[in-house]
Amino acid sequence: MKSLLAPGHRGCAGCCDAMAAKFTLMAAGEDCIVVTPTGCLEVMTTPYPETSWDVPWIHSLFENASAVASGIEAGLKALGKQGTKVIAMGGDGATMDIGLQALSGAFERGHNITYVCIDNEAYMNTGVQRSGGTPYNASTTTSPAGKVSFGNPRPKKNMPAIIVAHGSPYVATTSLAYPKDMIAKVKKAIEIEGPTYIHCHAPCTTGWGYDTSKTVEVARMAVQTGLWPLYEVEDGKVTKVRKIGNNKRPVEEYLKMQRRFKHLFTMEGGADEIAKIQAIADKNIEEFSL
Amino acid sequence: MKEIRIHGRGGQGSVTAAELLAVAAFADGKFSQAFPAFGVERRGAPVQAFTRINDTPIRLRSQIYEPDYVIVQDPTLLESVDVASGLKDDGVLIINSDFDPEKFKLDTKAKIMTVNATKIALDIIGMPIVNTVLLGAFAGATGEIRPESIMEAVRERFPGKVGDRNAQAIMKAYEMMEGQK
Amino acid sequence: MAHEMKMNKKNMVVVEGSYAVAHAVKTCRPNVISAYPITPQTHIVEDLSKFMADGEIPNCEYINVESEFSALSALVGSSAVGARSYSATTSQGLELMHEVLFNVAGMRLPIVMTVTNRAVSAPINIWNDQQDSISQRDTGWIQLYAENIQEVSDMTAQAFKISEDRDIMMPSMTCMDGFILSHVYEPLILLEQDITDEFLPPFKPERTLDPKNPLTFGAFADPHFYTEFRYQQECAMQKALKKIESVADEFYDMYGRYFGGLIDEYHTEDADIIIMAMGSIIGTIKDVIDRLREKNVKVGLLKVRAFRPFPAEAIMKVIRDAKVVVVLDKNISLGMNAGALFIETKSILYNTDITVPVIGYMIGQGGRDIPMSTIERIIAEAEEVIISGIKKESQFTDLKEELI
Amino acid sequence: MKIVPGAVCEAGTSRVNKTGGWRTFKPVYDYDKCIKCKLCELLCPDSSVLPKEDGYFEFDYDYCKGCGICANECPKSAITMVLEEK
Repeated sequence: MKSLLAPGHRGCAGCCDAMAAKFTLMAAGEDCIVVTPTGCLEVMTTPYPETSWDVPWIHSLFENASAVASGIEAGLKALGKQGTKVIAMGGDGATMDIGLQALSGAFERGHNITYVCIDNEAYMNTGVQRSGGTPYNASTTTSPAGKVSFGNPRPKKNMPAIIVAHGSPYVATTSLAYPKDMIAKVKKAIEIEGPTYIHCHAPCTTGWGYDTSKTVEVARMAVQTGLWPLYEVEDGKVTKVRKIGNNKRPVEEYLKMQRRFKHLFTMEGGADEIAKIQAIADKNIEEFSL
Repeated sequence: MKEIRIHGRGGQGSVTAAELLAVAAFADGKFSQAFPAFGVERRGAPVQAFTRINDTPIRLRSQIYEPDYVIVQDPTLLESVDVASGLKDDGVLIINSDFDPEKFKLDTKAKIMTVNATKIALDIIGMPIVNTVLLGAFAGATGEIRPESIMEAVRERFPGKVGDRNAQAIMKAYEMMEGQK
Repeated sequence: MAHEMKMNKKNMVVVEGSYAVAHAVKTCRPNVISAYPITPQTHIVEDLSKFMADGEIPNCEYINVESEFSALSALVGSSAVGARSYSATTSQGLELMHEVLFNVAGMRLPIVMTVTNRAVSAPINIWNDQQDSISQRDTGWIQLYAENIQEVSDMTAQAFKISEDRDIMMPSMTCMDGFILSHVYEPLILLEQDITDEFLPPFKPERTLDPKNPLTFGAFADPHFYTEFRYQQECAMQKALKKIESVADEFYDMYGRYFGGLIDEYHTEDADIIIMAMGSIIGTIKDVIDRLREKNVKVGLLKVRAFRPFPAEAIMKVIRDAKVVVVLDKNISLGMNAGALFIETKSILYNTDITVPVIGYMIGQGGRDIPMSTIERIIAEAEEVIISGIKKESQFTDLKEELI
Repeated sequence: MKIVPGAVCEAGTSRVNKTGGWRTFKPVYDYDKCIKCKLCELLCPDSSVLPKEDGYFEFDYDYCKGCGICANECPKSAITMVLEEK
């Protein structure tokens, strides 16, 4: 499988967006059109007159990628052009926050598109501000830990469940730590007729605060703690789960790898907060029988 | 130019009546224009619609302030609406009512005429739809338009039996008003 | 400019303005229509939906979106793959599209959109004025304003032709006054399919999103490039000035109908007083002029058909020898106490040898009716200006002082 | 060059931008340890691990930013990061 994301892009060393985009394109192949909303991925890959995309690609605005994808799909259909896959790829902010309405509309209308959310759990392009994807107690620049705050006071929005509720035929979670799993799921999503959704957990070296070499390691730890369950939902039913089994790790190990959770290990009451995060992981493990 | 104002209640088809009048007038070889005084009124609220008829193309876009003719689809409107407002002295005001015109004391020098359009509609159409019936009455009372053109416009809009019955009712109202002239 | 209309009454039908537009859109053979319902645009999209339901628009997809924002966004995608794309909106819907309007123009996508002009909230108001489209004047859309339903119907085909010209590639708004034109029934000749097929060839853009030639659309331009992209847009707008004229002429040659190019004139040759306005008020003004000409008042009308690009030269040529120019605006630039057409007209005259006094009236806000008497009063005030100069440069019309 | 209206550009043109200069550490292979599992090639965010004809890999130092993911993830520790001599 050829990488259709050219080198020379301006992503940070160890960039999650580049990895997620590369995996997606590996699954999609050349006969696709990609839409990307505003975000790191768009900025780092397309500083005029250069582009890292070896497939047709369009950027429009922050909140409308799903609508643009809808129009591309409709346009291709009207012009009788068959076979070309339409893929939208957006960050957590563009997907879960500002772009949610357009996404909901596109999924409700049933366009034959695949949406890939590259979830690095904050607005990284603008400097690590809190988004609806930011997890409980993560410190960001707009939800900083402080004397009276443990950081973001709310858990992550359950985006895959929202898409499942739209009646999508295929929803899957993926992780950068499991590229072959991700490529297989994207491929499956693209092949299935109708609006399909991939939610990729994508650690960001800059925003989360870990060494550039650890992107995959951190991603793997999220899965092994149960904080990021990997599963597939087909026609509303969970059909496949990646078991953790004996590899199960306490959330503490995941949290201590990252600067954004550092305060939990230094602040009074931090242990209680870590226990709450452990409870989130345990609930996932129970819910998906991980 | 002749200007017509139609008073009705939301849901009574005042706007449709104005449109059909414009279609019929055009079929008669005139130029025409129909438009609603569109508001946020819902069913039952007083509404107005307008039609202009002219020998040359109509360019004027203002509302109608001094109508030549007024059609009132529902006599209860008289309690809340000044239906005779601006009506020209030599104009005609047609009210859907089974009372005689003399019963209506309105502040106008125009001729008042009545027609029991509701009864005609019930008898012939089988439903109290008076908008098309009153167009027949208008044709009979004013001679501004041929009843055949109205019937044709109505048949075009409501094909089949509904249109036929409407046309019959239009003719009936036309004849009744012709007799009163 | 002298075009004698060859309109055959036999070919006319009495239909609603919205139907005329929907029919014109259908006749232009669009590939993607995407719209969100909003008063008073609804009849257009309902009629188009009916055409779709009856299979009357071949090779076309209609996207029932969840907002105006997505309506125009979807067309970004469809236009970029080479599909002829159309939308319609008004007022709040147009304002919601604001960000996408810039985007469409910047990406040089020749989308055509009908705007059924309506006032903007607050206070909420569904009736006609032109604040909505005027507020979008800097977004890079060509803006054409129609006088009657024949014109807006014909303008639809013209707009596609202007926008899709490879030298231009800028989107167009065809503006029609809400209710006054969108809901009026009057006779017109519906856009003819056979002539339109010849007048408006299929949309074949130079560049599309195509896996066979994988281009990147809408890259981000840093300060090193951004200025040049903006400059290119302005150049395209300037080219559109000529194109709007030539397309109107070509349309006249093929269809026999003409409502002006960038502008149109009515009794301006010898006029001391020239009224400038846009949209449906034009017809009322013409009737007033006929009345006053009988009384030997030398008054004429300059109809502004294209507001963007702004037809500076065409306007200057017409008003050069007038004694006073009166500009009527169905909008206001708050804080300037003036309407946009007035402001633009004044601005093009500075640094020239034209010294005609210009006065402005903000008129018809939020659907306030404009009777002939109002126009007559304004003309009487203009006559005063000729005699004793400008007393009030720009003002609201028919203000109800008792309410303030 | 002339700009293209709409900020349209030709595919893959970012290859002109050599990002190799970003490196502090550079990856170095120990071919004896490599089992040709391809994980390094797959994971590289900069598509800078290139397959060779013999099934092994080489680094494209023109673009490699030296993130170290390949070294960190190599199951056989066949890749080490060494300080770039500048």
